[in-house]
Amino acid sequence: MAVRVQEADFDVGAELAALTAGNHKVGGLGVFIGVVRDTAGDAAVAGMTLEHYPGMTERQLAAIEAEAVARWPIEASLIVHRVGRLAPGENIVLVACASAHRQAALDATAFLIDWLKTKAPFWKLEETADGESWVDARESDDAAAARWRR
Amino acid sequence: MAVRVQEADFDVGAELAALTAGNHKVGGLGVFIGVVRDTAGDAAVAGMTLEHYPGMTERQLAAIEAEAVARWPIEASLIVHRVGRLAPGENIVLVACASAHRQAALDATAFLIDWLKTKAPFWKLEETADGESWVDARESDDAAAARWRR
Amino acid sequence: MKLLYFAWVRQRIGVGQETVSLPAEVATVAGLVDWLRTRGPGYAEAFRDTRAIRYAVNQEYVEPDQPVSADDEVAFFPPVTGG
Amino acid sequence: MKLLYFAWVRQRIGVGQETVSLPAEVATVAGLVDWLRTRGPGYAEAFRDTRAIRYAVNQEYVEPDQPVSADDEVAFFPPVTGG
Repeated sequence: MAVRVQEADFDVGAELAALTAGNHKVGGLGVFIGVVRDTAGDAAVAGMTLEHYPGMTERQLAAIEAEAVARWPIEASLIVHRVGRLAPGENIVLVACASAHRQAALDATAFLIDWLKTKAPFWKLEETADGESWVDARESDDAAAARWRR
Repeated sequence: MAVRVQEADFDVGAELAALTAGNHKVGGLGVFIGVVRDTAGDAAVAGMTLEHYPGMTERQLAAIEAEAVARWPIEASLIVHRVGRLAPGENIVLVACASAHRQAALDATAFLIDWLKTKAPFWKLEETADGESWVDARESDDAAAARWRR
Repeated sequence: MKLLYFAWVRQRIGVGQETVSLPAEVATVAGLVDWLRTRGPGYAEAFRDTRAIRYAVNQEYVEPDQPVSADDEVAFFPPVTGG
Repeated sequence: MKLLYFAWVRQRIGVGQETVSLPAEVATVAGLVDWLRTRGPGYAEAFRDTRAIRYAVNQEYVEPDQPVSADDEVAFFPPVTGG
């Protein structure tokens, strides 16, 4: 179980290999990778800057991960989130969850990214031809997170 | 959109990087990796051999992928499935789905592996202390696939 | 007609594939199974409980009432367990 | 008391963090917001519509009626948009 916030890109292959190395109880690994798109609605996006709340971010990510571990039989999990300026095509976030069972791995992965989106204190400042603007929170993200409420 | 059946292992990082390279419409990448566990129920598993039906396998995998593309706005997808003898900890299958939207990427990934499990003609011969035995199909896999029926 | 057997169906029959001349009285997959059962104890054992068998004609899943003809590739196997 | 501002809250106020002496009349996060509004036009603009603001005390989400004390770290920010 690990969470990291960093400016540097992450090496997906190396991260996933390290996550399950030597653990032969793992039968399935669910992964989600968030990437910077080059459009937002109709506007072309030149890049974005990710701001966060150091300290609270790590605390919230650890709490989200602990909640996943309490709900599913997880062998290993990882959240890596980047901050700073990112160009289209660059990785934003890596979420991975390993379990003996496929369904647990997939569900826990979806849970982690859905909760992260509505609870972890990150903010996106998007660059378009109209200048810089803060991305608005989306109701669809709240709805996705609400699926997991109980 | 690609499907492959191979004896060799796959390089997860390289496969995923190639899948989305240069496509800046991608906002999320869902991934599932199936791995050989070292236990089956109470028995220790020394390894397994994956058999398949060459020709029909590729045809079924392509049909599964086409169904996913028809249901979700998918930018790119990949299924790589290994055959031959595999030891605990080795990769069995890689499924990945890239989309502009996170939910589509995650749902399509779950769909692909759920359908693959019940439709693609692969069979596992497991090695335990009691000898070799063919893995039985599981009702939970049928139930998982049935979620996507419509 | 090309016949293919996989997993324990293959093991019980003893071969993975064979080419046979389709008997005149065989019109469907189910008829083919009935005829195969008469070909020896391995076949009889493989097709003892057909609830455990899946069928494909020309690499597509079919039901037992599917018609078969001499040019077909017909496969017999247990429920799949990949992934 | 340590105050932290993020995203457009930070931009409107003009600083990311500051240390203030908690006024005697401020007992809750909502009271703190009312007091901050009086500190200048940037603050007034940042806290004009508090439906768009989220609060954390000591790095945990809280509601506006949460009590605050002089040792607390209090943060103000818009709904999060990471991932």
